[in-house]
Amino acid sequence: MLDHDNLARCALRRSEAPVAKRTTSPFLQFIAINSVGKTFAARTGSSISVLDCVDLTIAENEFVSFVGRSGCGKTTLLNIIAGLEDATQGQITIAGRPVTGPGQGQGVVFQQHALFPWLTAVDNVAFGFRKSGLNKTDRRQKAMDLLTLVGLEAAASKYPREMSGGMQQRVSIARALALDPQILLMDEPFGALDELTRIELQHELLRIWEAQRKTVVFVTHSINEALMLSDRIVLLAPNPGRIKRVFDVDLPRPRSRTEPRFNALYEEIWDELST
Amino acid sequence: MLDHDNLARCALRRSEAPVAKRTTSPFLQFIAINSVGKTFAARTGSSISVLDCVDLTIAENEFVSFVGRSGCGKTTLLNIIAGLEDATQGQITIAGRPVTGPGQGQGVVFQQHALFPWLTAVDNVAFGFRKSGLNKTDRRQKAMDLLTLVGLEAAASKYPREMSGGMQQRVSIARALALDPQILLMDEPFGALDELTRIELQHELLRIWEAQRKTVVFVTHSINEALMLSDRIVLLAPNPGRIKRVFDVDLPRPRSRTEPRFNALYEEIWDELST
Amino acid sequence: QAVETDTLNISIGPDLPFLVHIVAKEKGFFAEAGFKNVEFKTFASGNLAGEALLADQIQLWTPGNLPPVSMAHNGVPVVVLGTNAVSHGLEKIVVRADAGVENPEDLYKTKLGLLVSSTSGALLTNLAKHYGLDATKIQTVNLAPPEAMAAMANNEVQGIIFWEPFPYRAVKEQAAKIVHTGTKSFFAKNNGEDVPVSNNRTVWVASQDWVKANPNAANALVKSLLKAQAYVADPAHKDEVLKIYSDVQKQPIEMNQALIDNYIFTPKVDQAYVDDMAAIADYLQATNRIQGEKKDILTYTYTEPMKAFDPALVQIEGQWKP
Amino acid sequence: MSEILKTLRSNDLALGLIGAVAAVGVWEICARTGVVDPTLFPSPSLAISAAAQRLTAETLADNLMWSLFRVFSGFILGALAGAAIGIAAGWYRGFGTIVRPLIELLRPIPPLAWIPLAIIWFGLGEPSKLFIIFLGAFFPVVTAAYQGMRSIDPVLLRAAQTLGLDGLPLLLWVAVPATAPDLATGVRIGWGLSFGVLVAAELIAADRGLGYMIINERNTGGSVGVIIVGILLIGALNLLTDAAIGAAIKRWVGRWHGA
Amino acid sequence: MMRRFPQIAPPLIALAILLVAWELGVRYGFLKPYQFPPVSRIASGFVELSTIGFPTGVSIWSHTLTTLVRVLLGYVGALALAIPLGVVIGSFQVLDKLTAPLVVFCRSVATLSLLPLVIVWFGAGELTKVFLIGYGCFWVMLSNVIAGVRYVDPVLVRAARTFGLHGGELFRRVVLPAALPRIFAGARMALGVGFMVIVGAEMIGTIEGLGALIMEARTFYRSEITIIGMLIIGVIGFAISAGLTALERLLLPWAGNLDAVRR
Ligand SMILES: Nc1ncnc2c1ncn2[C@@H]1O[C@H](COP(=O)(O)OP(=O)(O)OP(=O)(O)O)[C@@H](O)[C@H]1O
Ligand SMILES: Nc1ncnc2c1ncn2[C@@H]1O[C@H](COP(=O)(O)OP(=O)(O)OP(=O)(O)O)[C@@H](O)[C@H]1O
Ligand SMILES: [Mg+2]
Ligand SMILES: [Mg+2]
Repeated sequence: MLDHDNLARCALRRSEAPVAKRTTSPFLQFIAINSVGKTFAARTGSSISVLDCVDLTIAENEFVSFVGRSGCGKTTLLNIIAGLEDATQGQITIAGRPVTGPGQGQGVVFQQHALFPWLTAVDNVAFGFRKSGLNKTDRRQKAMDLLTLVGLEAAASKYPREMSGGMQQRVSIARALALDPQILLMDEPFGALDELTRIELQHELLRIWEAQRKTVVFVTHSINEALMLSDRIVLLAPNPGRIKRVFDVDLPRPRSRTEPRFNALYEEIWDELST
Repeated sequence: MLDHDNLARCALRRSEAPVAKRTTSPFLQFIAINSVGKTFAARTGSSISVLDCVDLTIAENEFVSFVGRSGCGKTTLLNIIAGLEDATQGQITIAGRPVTGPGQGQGVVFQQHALFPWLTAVDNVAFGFRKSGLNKTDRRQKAMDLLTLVGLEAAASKYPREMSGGMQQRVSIARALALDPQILLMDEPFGALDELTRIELQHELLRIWEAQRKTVVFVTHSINEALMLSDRIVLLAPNPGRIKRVFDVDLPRPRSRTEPRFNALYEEIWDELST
Repeated sequence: QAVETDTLNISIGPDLPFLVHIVAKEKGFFAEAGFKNVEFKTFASGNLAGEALLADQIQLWTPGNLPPVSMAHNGVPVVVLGTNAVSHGLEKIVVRADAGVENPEDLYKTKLGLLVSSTSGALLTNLAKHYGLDATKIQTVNLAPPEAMAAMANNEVQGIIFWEPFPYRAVKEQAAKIVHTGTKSFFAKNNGEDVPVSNNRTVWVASQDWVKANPNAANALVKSLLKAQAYVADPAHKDEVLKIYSDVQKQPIEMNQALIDNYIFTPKVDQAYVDDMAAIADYLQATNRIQGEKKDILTYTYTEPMKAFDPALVQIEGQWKP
Repeated sequence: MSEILKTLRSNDLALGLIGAVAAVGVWEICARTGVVDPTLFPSPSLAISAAAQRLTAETLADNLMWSLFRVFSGFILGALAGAAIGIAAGWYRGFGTIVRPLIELLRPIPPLAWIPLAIIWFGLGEPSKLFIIFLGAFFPVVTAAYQGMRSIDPVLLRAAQTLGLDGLPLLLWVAVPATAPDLATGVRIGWGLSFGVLVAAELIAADRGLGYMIINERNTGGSVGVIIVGILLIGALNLLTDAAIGAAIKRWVGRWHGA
Repeated sequence: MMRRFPQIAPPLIALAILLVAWELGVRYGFLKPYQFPPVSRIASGFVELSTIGFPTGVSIWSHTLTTLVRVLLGYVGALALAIPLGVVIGSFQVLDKLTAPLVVFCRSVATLSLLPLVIVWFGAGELTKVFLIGYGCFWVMLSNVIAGVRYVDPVLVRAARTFGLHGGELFRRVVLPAALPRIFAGARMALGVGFMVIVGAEMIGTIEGLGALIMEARTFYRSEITIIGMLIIGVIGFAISAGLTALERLLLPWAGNLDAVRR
């Protein structure tokens, strides 16, 4: 899928409007997004360019957030990284190997309603072990371990509809972890939760990320959330979706929203977003 | 509905666990919530106490927010003020007159999906003028004015399903304003919106509130949102729903989330909420 | 010659033409011919029996002469093996006593219930032609017998054209009167005159495929039927066969005694046979129920077995050969 | 008293029973007092006693069992074929574009119209009867299965893909269970329609069954009472079995689906 | 036009292949012509039906027209009764609960089994046919109207109440429009049922109508005419349901689809 015209065009684009970008040594190029573009065929027969010339590298163990207005292509980009959609231009590699489909070490946590409603919590998680070659009892055992990790051992035999939104999202995370993925891709995972639950889950996510040292790509609407969690924040702009700016969040964890640097960054991102 | 046993019980309750409460002169008692309680009959034949001994007075032109965990009774309390549900104990008066049903000067903005899907934006707003005695052209004219106020004059002839969530919420606000209510009751009106739209609508709401000097009762799960908007924040606690504490937000508007006082209040509310 | 199969399924109905079949079984004529397992099947309607023949679920069907004619013309491979009974007198026009039908012209004032797609339709056409009436001006309603009887009781129709036992029942239950039969007029102006307007006869029908596959069995079948028919036709046996029949069918013997004279049990393939069949074909063609050119009746009549039994019975030879 | 009323109001079943009993009562009274002509429309008690005279309990039970057997077998075939074709049409786009117009064209054709062809194709035995009932069950199920497939939340499929499923396992383990609620609705409608076409099916050379009983009574000019009892029995059978299926579906799908 | 072509093409091609295979199957004797009348015979049968008629003088158009008139009469009658009645039952929860099993029962009664009764009640004329068709339509429509009125989103009712609407006005301005999509869906289902009933209804007292045509063709072993009758019913049903969908879009531009309103 290496298309030299596209590469050249994107290189030109970059030189015209340089984006603050961390210079990355090859070691840090765990996920490499090279001049990725995506067009959809529209109903009218024409086509819509949803992503254009997206270039980004993400290091191993890094926690990166995508923020941007609704419709700017965050989900699309995440899906392309997940291998759920194909890029129409450019290419993504993970650890040097091009992404050709899902299941290459990317675990995905969706916004909501992505649990299988006909399976109990533990069976949803055990579903993630399908390809592991384990037998059924082992799968369930390991699923229970993951549920314990997210603090839900007591709700193992509940169906999704019997759980609150926060509990459902914990199960989703546990299910994604079942794949033992190198990369955790999360699409607005806490968007539908109330603030309290959301903050609890943010803490939990950070704990898991620190303990298991995954690479996390996180999509959110909330600048606050991105600032609380990530190493870097990628701001996308719409029409066509592209990277507008990348912010380094050089704050020690645990972070507090009262730190001046936190607030300065917030204002900076907000200004960039609303112009 | 003045039940002396209930009043005595609630007075005792107050004396046991005093709540930080603004001492209110009679002038400030525009909305008076007196020892209000609500029980629902449960399926099993027993009954659930959802609200108990809620006492609160709200002054004219005041902007009050209710915050609290999901299920603590915010919606129920708002519905009782709106006259959509009856309190099982206690009483609410507006400008001295007991609330007996909807349409006594309370305009309500619901969380979502409350627009009439068979009416266009302008007709939805014009619906609010039903009882005004205006003729049809005048109603539409005034509805257009309100749509202009919320910045939607261009979408006047769209049906709800053709509008984004943010646009729908603006129409809802315009429709509630059409009643020219003294009181605007809003139940998590921005809950389903993305952060950017949400912040835009918050600004718009403040602008309208300041221009038209309504009394606003606002339900939200976001402490941030409550802090950005309100004069007072009422924190409700569950089982049974009751007022845990009332916070005065003595910050000048426009507010900034970077002010230390803002953050101090945030932490204070957060601590109270999570214990 | 040995028969290819010793099993026969034969459709029968509740009326007297099946005297032949029941007698053949009860008197052992089928068994003599080598059919050890003979089973009678009854069907709710003639259509079903015809469809059963096509589906090879019965080997012998004994309908009125209309279905085989329309089948043959519409490409369904059936063959007629002979006449079971000539029943010209069986069909009758019955009207309400208060309908004021005295003469043929009075039929214009009535509405008649009948099965348009049966020989009754043909009878009405013949009748109209004979008396110089315009058949298209006589109002008819397409009704099955039970509904037609009810409709006449309600005066929704003033008359019916059906075969026995319905006229018998109508006369008994509704005090209706017979104004014409397939053979005789009871109109005021020619009361008692013989007027042949019916072409109704019941015939033995088999599927061509079955006859081709079982020529010996077909022969044997015709032989046993002819034996039974001759037995039935013999006046000396009248009481015996009526008793056999009524017992098997669990019917009141008096009714059958009253009706038996409507039937003539003769197998002959002669000019009368050809004329009756042709008249039906004409009627069907005139109403576009059959497609294309009229077919010669003899092309779907198989007379060899009958000729082998008694050459005198076959005056005109059928052309169909297995 | 008010307590009784209160429990009644919350109990759908009891209220429904009261409604049904009241309707039968009104009918009985109308027939008794001559508001409707009892010979045309006999009262329920009269109908039942007339039927009792003409039918032994044994015949009735025999008719009932045969009808139930036919409905059940025809329905199973129709539901299985409907589910399979509907699911395949929803999943494999090409197959869907080919079969859907065909199904839509055949759907409005009344089951009775199929009888001539059913007999020619399947003969007069049970297969042709089952075919007619098959049609009754097939169309609702095939539509429900197709609609269900088309409205699967894509996020479920994506979630499964990220967990390494694709192809047939994805269809079987994710798409099919996700369709189950829609399928369940279709199955119930199909079950009801199977009873609806029972009478038509038993027009085909049947010699027992409730539908046969009704039609035979008409053909032989028998008693209106028997016909009414037949109708009531089919309806009651339908109502009871539908309630049972509903309860079974609720136990299975309702556990996770809520509805 | 060009864009739509590929959508229509595959089913058309598939159909063409099927028809050719069928024709050849009959020509080469794999299929019996009276079991599977070949396409050519169906086509010539159609020409014959539209010129001479079957039986003579009753052309396919008058069969179709007769049936359409009967279906429409029964259908409109059923709608005219079911809508007001359903609105009343749906408005009172107790009424709904009282009548629920009764409605399910009556809906499940096969129209064909009513045939013997209805003949006794109304005779063998047009009324019987229209009644049978109407009966089938009525109960389906009734259940849908009841459901439509009962399951109006309570948020909408609340919203309307905050504007001071109650009683009849609330009903007229909010409950009814909100119930319309369901009512429309019911009307569409009812029409389908109306078509399902026509053969049964036309089994008695007539030789005109598509149902009668099919039964008549059966008597004379004209399986190609049976098939033509079936196909015409299929095409009409298909066309009418497409027409109703278009009408619904026109009349209820806000609805989008039922799912958008139902929650
Ligand atoms: N299958 C598709 N066909 C055509 N356009 C599409 C398709 N999927 C997405 N789009 C368009 O692509 C754009 C980006 O969509 P995407 O879902 O990636 O946005 P997003 O940033 O995730 O938005 P949100 O924050 O609302 O989730 C949108 O304008 C959307 O309308
Ligand atoms: N009709 C009802 N019958 C019984 N219980 C009810 C009813 N309505 C609400 N409740 C219960 O009352 C409690 C308060 O509900 P309410 O909707 O007021 O909460 P809330 O604070 O608005 O929650 P959320 O933030 O989730 O909207 C909940 O526990 C709920 O289950
Ligand atoms: Mg998205
Ligand atoms: Mg709420």
